[in-house]
Amino acid sequence: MIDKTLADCKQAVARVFDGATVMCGGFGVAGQPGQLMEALRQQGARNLTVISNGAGGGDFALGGLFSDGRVRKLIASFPAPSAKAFRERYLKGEIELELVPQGTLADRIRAGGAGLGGFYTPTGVGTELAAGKETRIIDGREYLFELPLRADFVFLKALRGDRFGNLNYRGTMRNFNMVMATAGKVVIAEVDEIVPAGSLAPESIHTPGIFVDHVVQVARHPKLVEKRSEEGST
Amino acid sequence: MIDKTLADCKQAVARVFDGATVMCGGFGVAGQPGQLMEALRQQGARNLTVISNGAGGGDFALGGLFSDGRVRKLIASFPAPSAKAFRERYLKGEIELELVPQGTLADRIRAGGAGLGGFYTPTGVGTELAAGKETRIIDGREYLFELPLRADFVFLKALRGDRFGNLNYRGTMRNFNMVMATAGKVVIAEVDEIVPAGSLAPESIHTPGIFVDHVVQVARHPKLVEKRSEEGST
Amino acid sequence: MMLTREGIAYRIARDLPEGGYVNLGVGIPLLVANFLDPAKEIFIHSENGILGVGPTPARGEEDLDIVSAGAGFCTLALGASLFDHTLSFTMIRGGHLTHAILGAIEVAASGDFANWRVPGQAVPAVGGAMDLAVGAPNVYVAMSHLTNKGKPKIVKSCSAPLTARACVRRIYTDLAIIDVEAGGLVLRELMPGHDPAGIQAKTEAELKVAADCREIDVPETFNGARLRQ
Amino acid sequence: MMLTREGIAYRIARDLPEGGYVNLGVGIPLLVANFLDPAKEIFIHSENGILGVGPTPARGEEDLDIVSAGAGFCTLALGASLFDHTLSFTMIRGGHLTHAILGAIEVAASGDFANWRVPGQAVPAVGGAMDLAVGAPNVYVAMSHLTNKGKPKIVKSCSAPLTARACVRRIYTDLAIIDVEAGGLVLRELMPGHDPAGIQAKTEAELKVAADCREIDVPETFNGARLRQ
Repeated sequence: MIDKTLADCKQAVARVFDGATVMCGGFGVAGQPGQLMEALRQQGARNLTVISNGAGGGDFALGGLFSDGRVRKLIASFPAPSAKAFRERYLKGEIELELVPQGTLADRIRAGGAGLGGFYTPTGVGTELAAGKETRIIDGREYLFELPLRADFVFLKALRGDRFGNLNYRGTMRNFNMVMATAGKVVIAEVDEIVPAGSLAPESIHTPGIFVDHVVQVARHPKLVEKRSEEGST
Repeated sequence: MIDKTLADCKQAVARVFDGATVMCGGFGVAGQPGQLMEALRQQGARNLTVISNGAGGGDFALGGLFSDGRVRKLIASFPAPSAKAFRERYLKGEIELELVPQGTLADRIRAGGAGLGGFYTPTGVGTELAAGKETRIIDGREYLFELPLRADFVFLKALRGDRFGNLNYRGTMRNFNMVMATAGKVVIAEVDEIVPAGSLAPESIHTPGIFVDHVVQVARHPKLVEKRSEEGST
Repeated sequence: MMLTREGIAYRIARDLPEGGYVNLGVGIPLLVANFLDPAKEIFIHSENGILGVGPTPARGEEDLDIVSAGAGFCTLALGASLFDHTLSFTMIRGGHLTHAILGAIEVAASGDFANWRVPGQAVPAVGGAMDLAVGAPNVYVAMSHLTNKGKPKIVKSCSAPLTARACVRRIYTDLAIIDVEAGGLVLRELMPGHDPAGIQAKTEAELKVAADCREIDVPETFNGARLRQ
Repeated sequence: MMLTREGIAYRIARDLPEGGYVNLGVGIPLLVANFLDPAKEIFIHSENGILGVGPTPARGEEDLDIVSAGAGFCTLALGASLFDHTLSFTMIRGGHLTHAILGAIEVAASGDFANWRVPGQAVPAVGGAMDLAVGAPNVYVAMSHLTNKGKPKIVKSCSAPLTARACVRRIYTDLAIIDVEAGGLVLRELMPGHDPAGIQAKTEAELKVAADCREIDVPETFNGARLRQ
């Protein structure tokens, strides 16, 4: 019997190694795998490369990875003013930042997950984010060449999951979670509820289990819920 | 008030012009906009370029466009042995065929809909379908460069639609319909049922109305249903 | 007389058509949502996966799983749909939105504009701005006509880091409405009490004056918000 | 003694692991579904948008909206999910399937293989074959050892149009199971009544014989299907 459920977040993050590349889903307060990221902070792996839309907040979960000095490089579109821990380290020159336009970030991850070698996007042409990038005129329009992104570990948040790894999201939780699910060697989802096999309708499964290695059920952390209201969206 | 519903298929296909590029969703018997394609056959536009996974069957709907000699070029992945009308014309040298691997076809349409200039895929490298295509080594692997596909008119089949153009599919109807919806200048959907605004749950809308120009409610044609069982899948 | 930030937003809202699919950037653009004509059905797009953003929920009514890109918690409007980032940016970059309303630091006569990085900003953050700028067929900029220091923001050539080249179609400021056309900038409307020469004096790039150039018509207040001062 | 088509399918089914995600091509591969061990949970993928294809429905029980890529109407298995073509080929090309079982016209010692176009075929049709071949980490070929005319299908170099280069991992024929390794082809199993020299005589490419080469162990019948003859 297939059973991708794990007992807790500690077990889920145990294999993350020093120097690993880690993706973290979520946008604003929705779809953040906060418990997994907090467990990763406690786990202690160092020298991480983090791929995420934003950069978290203070010293908890994703933000905590920065405050604890565990991140070598961040690949992100919007490290918001509220990302205090990241900004502090970045301003000290302790973290490399690769800034990627949001749509390019999503499609680079998609290319990684879909086995594509790269793509041409019109986004960023003529800007400082085009520095060092190959350009190409296609059908009269200028494009930048962008490479795929993949990760050793991907952390997701969904509403419901089952033992096959099938995931269902609610509201705006899908955001980067769905595409990141396709681009990891080890993909781990935090869900509000693990439901019995067969209880997710085939039409309502947003992330099929083929992409997911582990599912952990965790109650939403009171601190995370509180943080959510404080931080607003990124 | 936004109202994208049309009275009938005849009205929906009225604007198709000679020389137009037309996409047709569907895979096997599921998600085929058979009534729209039959209306297009009756409408009479000539010299069409058709983009579709398969090539239909006999003298009805998509197949009927071939039997009536209305197609100049087919871009497809699988013109099956059951696509009798197409095959007859093709063997007489009356139709150009651009054969595209199925995943490449889906992603070329996606690139067209997503504003990308092209992409690199490993599919087809070293085969006769790579003839004339640019190749590139990326991270040690060889890829083919593929260009986007777009259409003047896109014909879809969904289960339900609303006056905003939102669409919901059932079973395996999504296939090429979802991605083709993004890649047309004029996008027209045939649905079993037009439902009141607000009755499709936001989570269950697979094709948001932004992509759809017109929605037509048509009962499933008895002939089409019968054909479905005969033809099997393509 | 000048438009307030709400006044600029109100005036933009008047120009949005029924059936529009509109993304609203942070700042003045977000305020546009407050002034939409309820008789016109317009879909507000949020890049994190909503087409059909509804009003901000009352305090205590927030749904923790439903947020918009710029404004925190939100609700869903009639006919709204939910999706992921890849489909959201297919909408944006694929040219499917009708309008992107964006703030700006500078706009040039060519339609180049800068809005993502204040020169000297220590920590850059770009978000979806560059995708919106290249993707939307109608990029409207909403901003004050002058900087806090009184310098023109409509310039011959941008000095701040560009967001995108040649993409702005129309500029709404507290003083004027200016179209970006192939032949250059065209002054369409201006605030009562100003004349074209006065607007030109506050604008570095050269302005042509539309033959039918007229005054911006905005009431003093709307639903309690002050629109001009 | 030789395996029947059902016998080849049965033997492949024995090798598929619990938790596998498997795409079955037309021909012998489709038959594999009939011989899966019900005690092992395996997801069958269909490129038109199903993960978790179930058994063929009884006549009269067909759902017109639920078809698989190769076999017409189908049902959905426990835990099945539905999606569109782009996500389906993300699974395929992105390396997410564990196995693709494909028919073949020819396989070369390099792992090159040809399965989509019989030389001289008038109307070509490729479908998802090339994507499956480059994407799946374990491409298994299922075919007869010889052509109808008695010529070897395992060759030094393919003469039929290629599906993909260097992708086949294992070949299942009616006579033998052969691994494609970096150093060349390795004979792993062969049918009772044959010896390695006899298999080599029917194989154009050179075979190494595995140290633990053994007989293919398949019952005579299974659920009424004849597996060997």
